[in-house]
Amino acid sequence: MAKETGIVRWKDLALGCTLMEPGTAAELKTGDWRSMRPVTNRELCIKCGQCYIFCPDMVYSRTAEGYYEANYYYCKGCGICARECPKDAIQMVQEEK
Amino acid sequence: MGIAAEALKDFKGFNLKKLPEVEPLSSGHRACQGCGEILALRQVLKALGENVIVASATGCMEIVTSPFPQTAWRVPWIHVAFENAAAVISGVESAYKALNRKGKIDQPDVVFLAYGGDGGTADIGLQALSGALERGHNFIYVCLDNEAYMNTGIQRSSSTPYGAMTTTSPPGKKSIGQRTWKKNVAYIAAAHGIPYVATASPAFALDLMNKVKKAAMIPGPAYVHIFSPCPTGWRHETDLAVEVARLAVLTKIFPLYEVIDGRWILSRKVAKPKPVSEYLKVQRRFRHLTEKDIEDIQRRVDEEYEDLLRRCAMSGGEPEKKEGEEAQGD
Amino acid sequence: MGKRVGMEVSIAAAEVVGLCDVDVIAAYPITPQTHIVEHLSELVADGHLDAEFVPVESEHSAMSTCVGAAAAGARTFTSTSSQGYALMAEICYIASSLRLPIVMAVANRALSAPISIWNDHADMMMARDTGWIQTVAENGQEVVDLLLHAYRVAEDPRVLLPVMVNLDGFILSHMIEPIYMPDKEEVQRYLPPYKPALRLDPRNPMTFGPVGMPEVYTEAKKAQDEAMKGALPVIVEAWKEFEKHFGRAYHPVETYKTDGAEILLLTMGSVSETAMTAVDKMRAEGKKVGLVHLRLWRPFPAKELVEALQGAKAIVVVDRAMAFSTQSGPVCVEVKAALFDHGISTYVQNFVAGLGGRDVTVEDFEMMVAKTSDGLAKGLPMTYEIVNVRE
Amino acid sequence: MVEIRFHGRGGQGGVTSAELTALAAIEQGKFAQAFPSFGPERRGAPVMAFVRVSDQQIRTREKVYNPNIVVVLDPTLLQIVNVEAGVPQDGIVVVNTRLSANELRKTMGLTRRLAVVDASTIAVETLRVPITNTTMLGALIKATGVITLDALRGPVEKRFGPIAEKNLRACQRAYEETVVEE
Repeated sequence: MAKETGIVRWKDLALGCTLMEPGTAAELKTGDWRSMRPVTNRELCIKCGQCYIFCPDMVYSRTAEGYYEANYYYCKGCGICARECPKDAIQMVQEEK
Repeated sequence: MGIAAEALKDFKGFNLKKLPEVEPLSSGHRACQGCGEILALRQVLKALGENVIVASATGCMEIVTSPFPQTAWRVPWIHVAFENAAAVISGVESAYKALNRKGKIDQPDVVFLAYGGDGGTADIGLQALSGALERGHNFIYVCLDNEAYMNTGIQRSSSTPYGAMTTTSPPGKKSIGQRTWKKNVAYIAAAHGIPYVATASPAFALDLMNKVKKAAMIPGPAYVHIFSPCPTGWRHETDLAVEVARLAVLTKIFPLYEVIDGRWILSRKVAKPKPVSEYLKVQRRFRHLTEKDIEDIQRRVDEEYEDLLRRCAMSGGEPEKKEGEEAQGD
Repeated sequence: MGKRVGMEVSIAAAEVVGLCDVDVIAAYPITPQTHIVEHLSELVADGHLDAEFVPVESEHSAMSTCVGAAAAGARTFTSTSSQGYALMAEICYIASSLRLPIVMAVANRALSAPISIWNDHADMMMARDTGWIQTVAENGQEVVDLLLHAYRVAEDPRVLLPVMVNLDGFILSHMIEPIYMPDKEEVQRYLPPYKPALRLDPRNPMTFGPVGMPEVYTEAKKAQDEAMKGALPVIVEAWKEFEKHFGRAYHPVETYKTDGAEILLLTMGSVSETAMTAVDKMRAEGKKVGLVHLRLWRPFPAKELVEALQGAKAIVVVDRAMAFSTQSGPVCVEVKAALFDHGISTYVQNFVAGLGGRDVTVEDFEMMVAKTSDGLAKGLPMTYEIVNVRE
Repeated sequence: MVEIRFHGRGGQGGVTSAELTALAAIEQGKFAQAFPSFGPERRGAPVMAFVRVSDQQIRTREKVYNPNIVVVLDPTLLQIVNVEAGVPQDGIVVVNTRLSANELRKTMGLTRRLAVVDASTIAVETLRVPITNTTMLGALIKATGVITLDALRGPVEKRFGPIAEKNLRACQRAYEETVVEE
């Protein structure tokens, strides 16, 4: 099966077009949608996790030191994390093209 | 003690510092930048974990999570049609009940979740929802209310608020925009006498997650109505979904409460409410409203809030928290 | 051992569904289907059948509930008629597309307006292109047999499609007649336990019903079409097995006194029995008339039908529903297409009869045959007309 | 093949009479059909129910147009329904009536052969209710022999449970008291 495109032969379809493998959307790079990127200043970060719980794209994960790190493969650049950060530790900066 | 209260005896809420890491919904989904609806759905699923089966109504959340050949779902999920998520989950739940009882499977603890947008819940799916609530299936129904048919291009629904501009409630010389007041589906759900009804907002994430967890613990039907900002349809900036959701609560436009065994309980009393104009002005769907229109909306919001307070007072439900006590994220 | 009993056909239908050990029944009442689901609810209430009886608030939800239950791995059943079918039709397309082996009995009834609770085949014709297998019963025994057969076919791993068993409303559903009811052991010997191919299970999460972009929708429909075509030999095989177990034979296309027949009647459903009586009478009068009757409506057994029809000088196709076409009723369209595909240009007369509970009598069949015989002799154009309509 | 038409009023059990007749015939190893006049049932309204009995498999789904036997459960129906409609000259009409066959023939202008029984009185005395459906089956059996009293026992027991015996007694008594014209 051509994973990205969905161009398949009818014989290769699972019964009823069911998708047998969970969470395969993780292959999709939604970071392409972004024109602004969030950048965290760890000096200001209080590790409160607001960026984590308010992210619609599950971009942030907790590091060993307790900071939250953005995965730019998925980040669409909506800016909610920056807006919600109580310490203004996250800035939205222009993507370099 | 009612069945809900009984089931919640040992309830323990989530802690922001130690949230479950599980993400039943994967990154890579196709929701718009800054989508408040998928944020709400993510929080719902985090609260429920992975031993869940999900039935989806047609709508944004269905389209953005399942275009063949990828799926954002890490839990079993089924989409059938627009108006029938509650009926589909009735079938799934009944099947598990029968198969467990007959010894054909041994999976007694699966949680059953159906969700739909406001169109799939308040309009076309209301009958199926009412049927499933009335029949008493053990399931959670979540309405992700973004106040219009966003998936088809922002048409009005019965959940669209008064005055809002949509593509089928355009303001004009002879129209204010949406001419009707928002249908209150949580009240309708509560009128079924089901053990648990709640409203929730993704801006108050812990409150939302706790309510969904309670809904899962309670045997029988539970209904959770979640306010889900849509930057695309509401015409606000993409970073504002959480802020708009918060403002809706703090202006009393979308009060947070629970109905547990018929007892109405405010989740937080909005002691010093912000004026509705603060909520309206950040959304261009309300841009055309006059001062007079905004006054009308303020009056209606105040009346509805009073009505809610009366319901709480009459059933002896006390607010759990007062405004100002809450931490960010809660 | 099963036994011969006198029983209302609806009750017998419910009994055999109970013997099939269904897990979930979802149903909404509509005349003339009601006795089937009433009796199922009794079987559950009395503890004779261990199943969830879900008394849904509409037929739309009945089918939706069956879809959810079947996707969760349950053996399911529902039943409806007419307007109820129309309401659930949306979900019927999805049930077959998701390849869920739901079984449904349809007590065939006319569609509104004007509202009619009486029998014709409008609901069944509406279901024509939904991707369901459709079998057609002519008497109570066949209702029982076809329901049992339906589960075996639907759940066959080579098929996995929903099956609709059609029985004429009132004429069969409310009839008391002798029926051989199998017992539980006999049913179990014929019908293996249901092992779902795919199911909604948190231990093995799958996504059912994803969005089909233009890149895949055509392939999805092709796969479904192939499944339907592939179902035909399995349907026949399951009937052969049925004959071995129960001694009653079924075929996609059946014939009665067709040897040497010059004019063939073509019918579907309970009127086929009246047609047999008419054929007996006409044969006794020396007329070379026979009967071909369809047992299987979908997948359409074109090849078998042509084999049964070829050699006749004229064919009298009896439709029990309107197509509001200018040339043929729905069955006749198929018949003409099948003949054309096989290079056969037999004289075909099409009569619509028995709409909304209007009786179809032996005399009616005699009239149709006489008219056809006359038209053939005089070289009149082939006609399409409604029988006994008052001008 | 014998065809029977029952006339009653909705709620009087005419459909049950038809069903029990068919069930008894099937019990005897015969072939039978029983069916109501299809449609919504309304209490009090005149209703009909039909039975076919045959030694061979019955292969017709037509309505019954020419019944050989007609059973009238309620004498008041004679004034509003032509119970002889479609009945061939050699047919028989079995009527619940206090009148004799002759009186009935005169007052109602009936022309077919008659069998009469005061089923209402028998029903009230035996069952304590004026429901004549099982009672009239005794009359049917006496007048036509289309089924046997023995064959009726099983279906009646299944249908009526604890009150089956009373119904069978009413049936037996009607069988004895029915007067059949030669």
